[in-house]
Amino acid sequence: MKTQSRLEKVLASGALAVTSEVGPPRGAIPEKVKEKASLIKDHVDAINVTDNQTAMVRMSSWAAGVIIKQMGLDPILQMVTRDRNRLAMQSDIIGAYSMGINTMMCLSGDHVKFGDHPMANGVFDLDSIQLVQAVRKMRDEGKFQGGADIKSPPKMFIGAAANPFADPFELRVMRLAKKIKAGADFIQTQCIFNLDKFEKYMEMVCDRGLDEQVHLLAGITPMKSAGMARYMKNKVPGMDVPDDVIKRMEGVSKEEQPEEGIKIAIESIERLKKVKGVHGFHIMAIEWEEKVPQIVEKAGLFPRPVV
Amino acid sequence: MTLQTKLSKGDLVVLVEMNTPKGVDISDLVTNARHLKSRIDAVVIPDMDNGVMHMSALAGGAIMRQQGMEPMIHIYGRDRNRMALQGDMLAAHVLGIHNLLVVQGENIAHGDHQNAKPVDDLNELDLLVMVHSLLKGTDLAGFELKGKPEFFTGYQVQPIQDDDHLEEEIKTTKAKVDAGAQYIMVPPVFDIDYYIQILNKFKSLNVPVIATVFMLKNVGMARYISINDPGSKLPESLITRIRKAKDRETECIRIAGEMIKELKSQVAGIKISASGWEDRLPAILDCAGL
Amino acid sequence: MENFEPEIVAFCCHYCAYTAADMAGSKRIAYPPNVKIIRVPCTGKVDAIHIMKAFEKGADGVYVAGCLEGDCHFKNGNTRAKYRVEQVQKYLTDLGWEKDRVAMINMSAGMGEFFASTALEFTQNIKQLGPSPIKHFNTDGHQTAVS
Amino acid sequence: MITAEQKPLKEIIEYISPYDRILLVGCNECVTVCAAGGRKEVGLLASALNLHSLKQGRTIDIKEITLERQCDPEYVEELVSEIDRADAILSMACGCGVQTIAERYKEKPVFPAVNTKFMGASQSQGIWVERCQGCGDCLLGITGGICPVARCSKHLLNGPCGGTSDGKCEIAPDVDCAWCLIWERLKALGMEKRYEEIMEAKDFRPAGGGGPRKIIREDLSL
Amino acid sequence: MQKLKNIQHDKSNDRSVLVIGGGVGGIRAALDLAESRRNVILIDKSYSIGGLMTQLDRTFPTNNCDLCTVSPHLSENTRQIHLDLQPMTQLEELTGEAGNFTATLVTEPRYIDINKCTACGECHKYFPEAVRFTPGLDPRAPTCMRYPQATPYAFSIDMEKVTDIKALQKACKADAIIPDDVQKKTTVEAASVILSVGAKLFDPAVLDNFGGGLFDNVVTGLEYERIMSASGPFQGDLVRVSDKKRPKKVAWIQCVGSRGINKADVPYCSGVCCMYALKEAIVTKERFAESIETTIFYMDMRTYGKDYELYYNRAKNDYGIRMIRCRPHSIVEDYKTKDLSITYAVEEEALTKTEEFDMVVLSTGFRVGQTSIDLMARLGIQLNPHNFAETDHFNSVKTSRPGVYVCGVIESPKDIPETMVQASAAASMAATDLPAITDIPEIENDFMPERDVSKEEPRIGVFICDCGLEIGGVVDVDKMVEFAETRAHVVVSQAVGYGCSSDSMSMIEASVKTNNLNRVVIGGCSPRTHETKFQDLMRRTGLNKYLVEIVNLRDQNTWAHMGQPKEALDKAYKLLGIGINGVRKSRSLTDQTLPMNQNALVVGGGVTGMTAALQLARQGIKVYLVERNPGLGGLAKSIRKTIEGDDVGPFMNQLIDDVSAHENVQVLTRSIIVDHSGIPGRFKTGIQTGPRMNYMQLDHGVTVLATGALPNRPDVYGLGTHDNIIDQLELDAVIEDNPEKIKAVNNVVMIQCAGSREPDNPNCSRICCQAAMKNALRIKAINPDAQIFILYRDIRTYGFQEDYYREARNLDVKFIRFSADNKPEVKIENDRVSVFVDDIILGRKIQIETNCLALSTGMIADDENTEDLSMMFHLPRTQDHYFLEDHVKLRPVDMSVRGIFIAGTVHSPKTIQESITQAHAAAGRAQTLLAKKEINLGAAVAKVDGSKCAACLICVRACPFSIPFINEDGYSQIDPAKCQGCGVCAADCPAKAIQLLAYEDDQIMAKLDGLFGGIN
Repeated sequence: MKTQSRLEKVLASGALAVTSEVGPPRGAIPEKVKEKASLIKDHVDAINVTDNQTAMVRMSSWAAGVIIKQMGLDPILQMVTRDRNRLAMQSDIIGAYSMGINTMMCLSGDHVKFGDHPMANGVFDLDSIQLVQAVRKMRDEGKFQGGADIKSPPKMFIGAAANPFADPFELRVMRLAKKIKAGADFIQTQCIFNLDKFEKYMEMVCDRGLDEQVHLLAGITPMKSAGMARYMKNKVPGMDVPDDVIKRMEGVSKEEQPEEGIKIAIESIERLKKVKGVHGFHIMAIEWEEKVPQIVEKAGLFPRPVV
Repeated sequence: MTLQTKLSKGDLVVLVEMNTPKGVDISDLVTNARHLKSRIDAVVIPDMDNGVMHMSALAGGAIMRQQGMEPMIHIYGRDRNRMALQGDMLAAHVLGIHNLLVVQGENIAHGDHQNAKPVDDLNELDLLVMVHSLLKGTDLAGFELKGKPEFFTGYQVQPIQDDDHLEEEIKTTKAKVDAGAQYIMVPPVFDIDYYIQILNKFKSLNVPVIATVFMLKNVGMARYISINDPGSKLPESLITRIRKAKDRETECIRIAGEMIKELKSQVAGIKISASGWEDRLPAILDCAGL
Repeated sequence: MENFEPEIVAFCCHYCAYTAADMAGSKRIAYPPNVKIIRVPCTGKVDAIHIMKAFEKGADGVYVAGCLEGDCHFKNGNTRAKYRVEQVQKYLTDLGWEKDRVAMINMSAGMGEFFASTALEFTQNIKQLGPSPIKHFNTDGHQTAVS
Repeated sequence: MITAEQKPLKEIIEYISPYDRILLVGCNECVTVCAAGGRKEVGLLASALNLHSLKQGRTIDIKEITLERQCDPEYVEELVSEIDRADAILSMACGCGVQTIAERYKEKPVFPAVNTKFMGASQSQGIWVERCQGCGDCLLGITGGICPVARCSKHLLNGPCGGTSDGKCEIAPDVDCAWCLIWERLKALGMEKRYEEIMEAKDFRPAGGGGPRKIIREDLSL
Repeated sequence: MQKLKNIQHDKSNDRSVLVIGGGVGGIRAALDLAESRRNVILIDKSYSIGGLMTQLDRTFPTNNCDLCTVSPHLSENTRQIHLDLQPMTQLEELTGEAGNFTATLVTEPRYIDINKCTACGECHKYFPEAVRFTPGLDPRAPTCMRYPQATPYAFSIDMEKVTDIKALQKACKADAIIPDDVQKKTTVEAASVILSVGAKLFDPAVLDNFGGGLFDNVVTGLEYERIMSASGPFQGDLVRVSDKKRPKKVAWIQCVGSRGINKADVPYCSGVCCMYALKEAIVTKERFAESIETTIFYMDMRTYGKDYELYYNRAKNDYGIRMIRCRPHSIVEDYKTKDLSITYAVEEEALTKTEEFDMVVLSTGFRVGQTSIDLMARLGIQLNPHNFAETDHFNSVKTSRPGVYVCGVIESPKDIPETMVQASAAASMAATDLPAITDIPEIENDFMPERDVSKEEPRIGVFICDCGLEIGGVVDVDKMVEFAETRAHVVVSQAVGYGCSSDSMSMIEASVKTNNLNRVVIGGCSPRTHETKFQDLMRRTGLNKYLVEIVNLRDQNTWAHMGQPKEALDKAYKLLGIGINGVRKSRSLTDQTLPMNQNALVVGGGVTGMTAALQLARQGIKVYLVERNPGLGGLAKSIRKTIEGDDVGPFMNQLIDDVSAHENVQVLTRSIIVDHSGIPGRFKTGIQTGPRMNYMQLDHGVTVLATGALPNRPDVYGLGTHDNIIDQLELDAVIEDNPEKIKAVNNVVMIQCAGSREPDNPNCSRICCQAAMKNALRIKAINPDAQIFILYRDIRTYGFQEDYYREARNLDVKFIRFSADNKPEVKIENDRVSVFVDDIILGRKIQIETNCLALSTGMIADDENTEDLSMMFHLPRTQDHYFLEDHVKLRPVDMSVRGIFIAGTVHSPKTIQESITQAHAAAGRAQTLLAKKEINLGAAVAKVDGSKCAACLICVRACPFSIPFINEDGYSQIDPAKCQGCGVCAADCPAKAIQLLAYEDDQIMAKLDGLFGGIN
């Protein structure tokens, strides 16, 4: 075991891991964090706490993470390289670790253009791979980026993201390899709707033997409506929603669409369970956290193992 | 990657047709080719196309090779006997020209040297036999060659006049495939749906099918084709479309581009013929998203 | 304001608009004498500065008249002129002037009537807009450019 | 070249409104080439400013002059004969030119008439695109001749983010994803392996992180 | 003062063409030949050339005063090398044969040395009697010019009427009087002869019913022209002869002396009177007063020319000119008021009416005078029954004597454009008797060396024309002169009358020299028409031709603002200000030249295209003949017979054989034009040719467009729905191929104007009336019992076609008129075709059952094709899609783009013979260009100042012709020989490093300053 991370333990046990996420509120409302986290507390192994998601200002992820930690749950600290330079990021990491947070995700983050501060300067002092590398260096070598030793290095279980669907497709596996090489212990993927393509991707992942080197959690998002499906297809960069999925959503009445979306999510999990290299699921129920337990249960992932 | 390997892998190939000059000034040929270098797979060099005397395709192919591009040259039996043809084929190999397209030479009466004497020593089938023989290292007289040439040889289908003719043409083409044609090139049809039907029929011959997109240039030319070549099914709506366009030339480029877009998923390759307007080929490729 | 007679400069291309103006004359089609033509080989020659300077020197309105679109003797001089006119319109807007004091007009050599009717229309438009903002009325009713 | 774009007229007018005699200085280098501050633009701006002041019922005296290069003191020296007859200087050069003038003529206010934009290349007539951010440590040799620092919206050094679709950047459909371009280029060059190497965190000192940069060529300096 | 230059005949090309008659036709023919570097002797029996046209006031359809448009043609310096003008000269005898004639010429004494005469007019002050100036109206001086721009510009004396020679000699300050001047006889060698003596106008004095010659206020059409003319007896004021008062009611009576009703009449139609009556009526309203009532009494309105129907419609609808279809019986004059009353029958109401008019104009037509008949006898050429020159039915300029050609009205009645066409055709034919054009070497112009004025202070001369009343009648020329005087650097400012007349030109020339001027401003008409002329003047004075500025005071000022003289004067000041300021900044410039490509491209392989191609080929010119169909022949191939009875087939076959066999003609059938570029003299045209559309580029110097029109197939009167309903073309074939069928018909009905003179095809198709006559007469010949009904709106058998109309009437062909709003109806019942028509004369509807209904469908423009070509060649078209020539009167086969000519039915509908004539004309005009070895590109080219250039590439990218490049010195370079002079680069250059010469920025700024009263 590299860390004390519960997620690491679940994964090491060979069980399929389940994670989900909580978006911190846009205000000093700790209750909101607690409320969201308690909705899913029994059904997941760890909870991602997003970092100024969609480039909108929110409560800082490590603060929200601490609240969740204080609830006795296991937060995954997300950190984007957009908002902080390497000094700030390293200081936040040791700060979070000091508060008991031992699992994190390294991301580059959505571009400021999309958020509520388009006039802000994106920092991007490091990119996501360099951040993975930096966290690993802190943990394994006990060194800061500047080369100085860390007294009591943070032992973080390091996650990174992968989008199997963005262009160029052939680069996707190589990029995953790069993240693993940089030190990623687990990977959470972008929401998967095009299962065929994802399976092809996983084949390539396995061909390179990467499934042996990393734990990959497949991203699952239940869709509330056909409108949302279309939106994801057309407006969200790097998202691949096949037409038959949209057709399927459109094929049922408006009232039945949420149910259909959940059905699709469950079917996806069922199918992906069989895919080699998939070690768990990351369920992103955007503003729909209350449905996570239902999905987890119906997909046969409940109860969660105790480690 | 050579044309042959690309076709065998199932990748779409894009070819353009470029005529050699009537004269020795090759600057336009070279310039036009350079502008297309990275965007196409091969340049088709007709040999005295339509019976009009030009610099020989062999030289055109060699020039393309010098420019680092892959040439494909026309061969036919109208102007040369089996001696000249075999000699030229050996030369072609040595000059780096490995793609051949067997075509039917246009009637001399339609060309610019109407008093010339047609040779017609070999017909299209004979030509394929001849190529086959050379590939095996033997000439048509049965003598062994010192060193075997390598060719990738195709057959140019005749313009389709009507459905009956189509059936007949498929038969003759099949004979060519049996004789060794490794791909076939189908002449242009302007009604896309109808063209796709035709192309599909040729696909049954199990060799790569290359479609031809012929660039219209103005209403007069479209009208001429619609009247004189009913088999090319040029719809009246296309003429109206050009007439109504604010910039007719751009519209013609767009039409060619759109045809390519529609065809590219249906065939193994596309040959674009701009017939003298080779400087517009990059624009056509842009419109076609190639 | 009623007796305000605007001074209008028309940059006309030799091949179309200038010929159309001659044609209007030879057909004796009247149009306002306010329009004064400066001949250019092609409207593509008309620089934004020429238009700006015309205003600076006292023009109340300026238009550039070239061949019909797609019919330029020099391929696309008239479309370039159109963009330059738009550039000046932007300048004028930024300066708080009416952008309609400058216009691009297209006509063929044979359109004498059109030349006259546009000259009339443009003159009327400028009359509506009143004198150029740089002109000030003196007490005797004459306008002078302050320069 | 350094690219620039004329400032909104309103802003320029505000700058110069207190003055009657303006020296309007263009530059015959980059800003001419990017059509922001050459002789022609100088003429147009002068004309626009004249129109504005005439509308106000006053006249201003604008002297137009275009220097060979505004970022060289020797050329800037050419303004000496004009400087006394001006209340203010309006420069249409890039920030370097404006500062060179300001440094030389300390007694006169100098105002920029253009916004200096970026180091760019001309893509086609009338379109200029950013190509270099002067990071001081050129990576082009390993990125197939395409700069991720200047052309990736997130300056990513290790590959495209997850927002790429159809080879375009997530920020706008008309922006090419730099990493897609790099990848295509590396493939074409047979240098795919390059991509797999992790590019270490960049040292930002040569990029200006260490304060205003300077190049000293001792062999040339006097 | 203008001198008649002594001709230095080029030795290797010493055979000339003798042109007899100096009217517009003769002048056009002579100039075409001279421009093609052929030597020409132009003789005219009058003392100055110009003929009838110079007496006209304005000509339709532009209603221009055409004096000024003709006059630039008369005195272009460069042409004088080849043109020998001999006024007061007649042909006495012509011996020899084509290629080798000897002509004996007799020149009458002028009694004035034209090299000395300054045309000051002193002599006529002292001897104002005797010589008539204007026919019938204006007795004037013995030494008198017929119009202000007379050529040669000198007086002449009728010595018989001079009483005191000494006094006359004394009066002449120039010492130009030669009292003992005698008749001279000379012989000249000529390869061919062109006869262009025109015809006389009918003198209505012989008609007692119209009081011609007796009543003051009854005038002929020509007299009416003179009355309205600025150079006429009343200085351009329209007044009655009797009391000099403005008439309120004017009537025109058509066909006076023509179309054979009265005993003195000729049987043919004079062809032009309908149009000139319409024109006079319109001009009356336009120029004098809207309120003048104008009425035209006519039999058939024969507006059969190009766009003439539209002019007719305008006259009726826009000007409210009253049209009465009736031939008035007589005119009666009130002896006191001199008012006139006309009695006429109203057709529809079957009653007579009498109406009062202030003035009556008799539209008199042409007839051949005895002197012309004698001359033709001396020339040994045959006459037709009407005493006009008999010509070949397939070549209207070829007479019975080889080598002698005719043009203009002496061949048949015709208007100015047709005369111009025939003149060019005759010139082209005459040239075939000379060595091929390609064999003639070029002679250099030798102007004096140019003076360098770059270091001089500007010294500007301003010369302002009054142009008769055209300028001076609206604005005060003296005031303009005063205004110009006050401008800086203006040394001379003066009025010059007709600035383009030779005396004014000489005066300006002299002024430039005496005042040491270095810049000139001419205030006059449009630089488009007159710039070259004044540029030549500059060159003669030793100044660069770009140091003159033409201020357009007429076309763009007085013509447009005639109703606002005050404002027009103010505008004139400003325009002069622009001109003076502009010229001050003018610089000496050098023209760029390129070698001429001497190939021709002929588009269209019909009768017209083939004729043009062959004509050019025979002059040694390489011709590409491009035809879109598989074979040559065009529409004419489907016509069997002409109205004269000639077989078209054999003629066409011969033509096709000749064209195909000619070594200089490259026939390209199945060929479509797809692109076109270049400049006149160096065109490049791309074609797709052959069954497989092979692309080819042709290099050529000129283009002749002869793509023809289409036979109209309108969906009217059941055409195409029944076998017995056919068009005239089909009928023509039936008559020829199946006479049995014709023998079986009983009732034949022809409906005229089927699909013509309709809103969607507004013009007259011109050919249908004669086609109907032709076919009717042929049916009658086969089947004399056949009843033939021709349903018509107006019968338009112009010229000698009237003979066939008369013959048809004599053979009892029934003519039934209908109006546009009450057309015949065709009904098919039980497979039988019936036509219902309102007979206006009978006043009831009649039914005709027919087994042959022939529709006269005429022609329609090939819209799709002319549209395509107009886009590629940048050519204008008419509303009904025919090509629009450069000048509808004077340049009928030239297009606005130099080097492009049109001929045949692509111009407008016409017969085979007319198409052939136009083909010859186009070939002739093309030769004027091809004869030059060099193309002048002018001086307006872009020039780069390398020291300012930032090498930004903007010009390289902006140039529409890709001419600029960055040279090895690192700045943009523009090849002046390739630059087209549009100025796009100059306007786009961000460093202001490029200037377009002749349109430099400082010149444009100076012009703006001039407009706004500033000095620069």
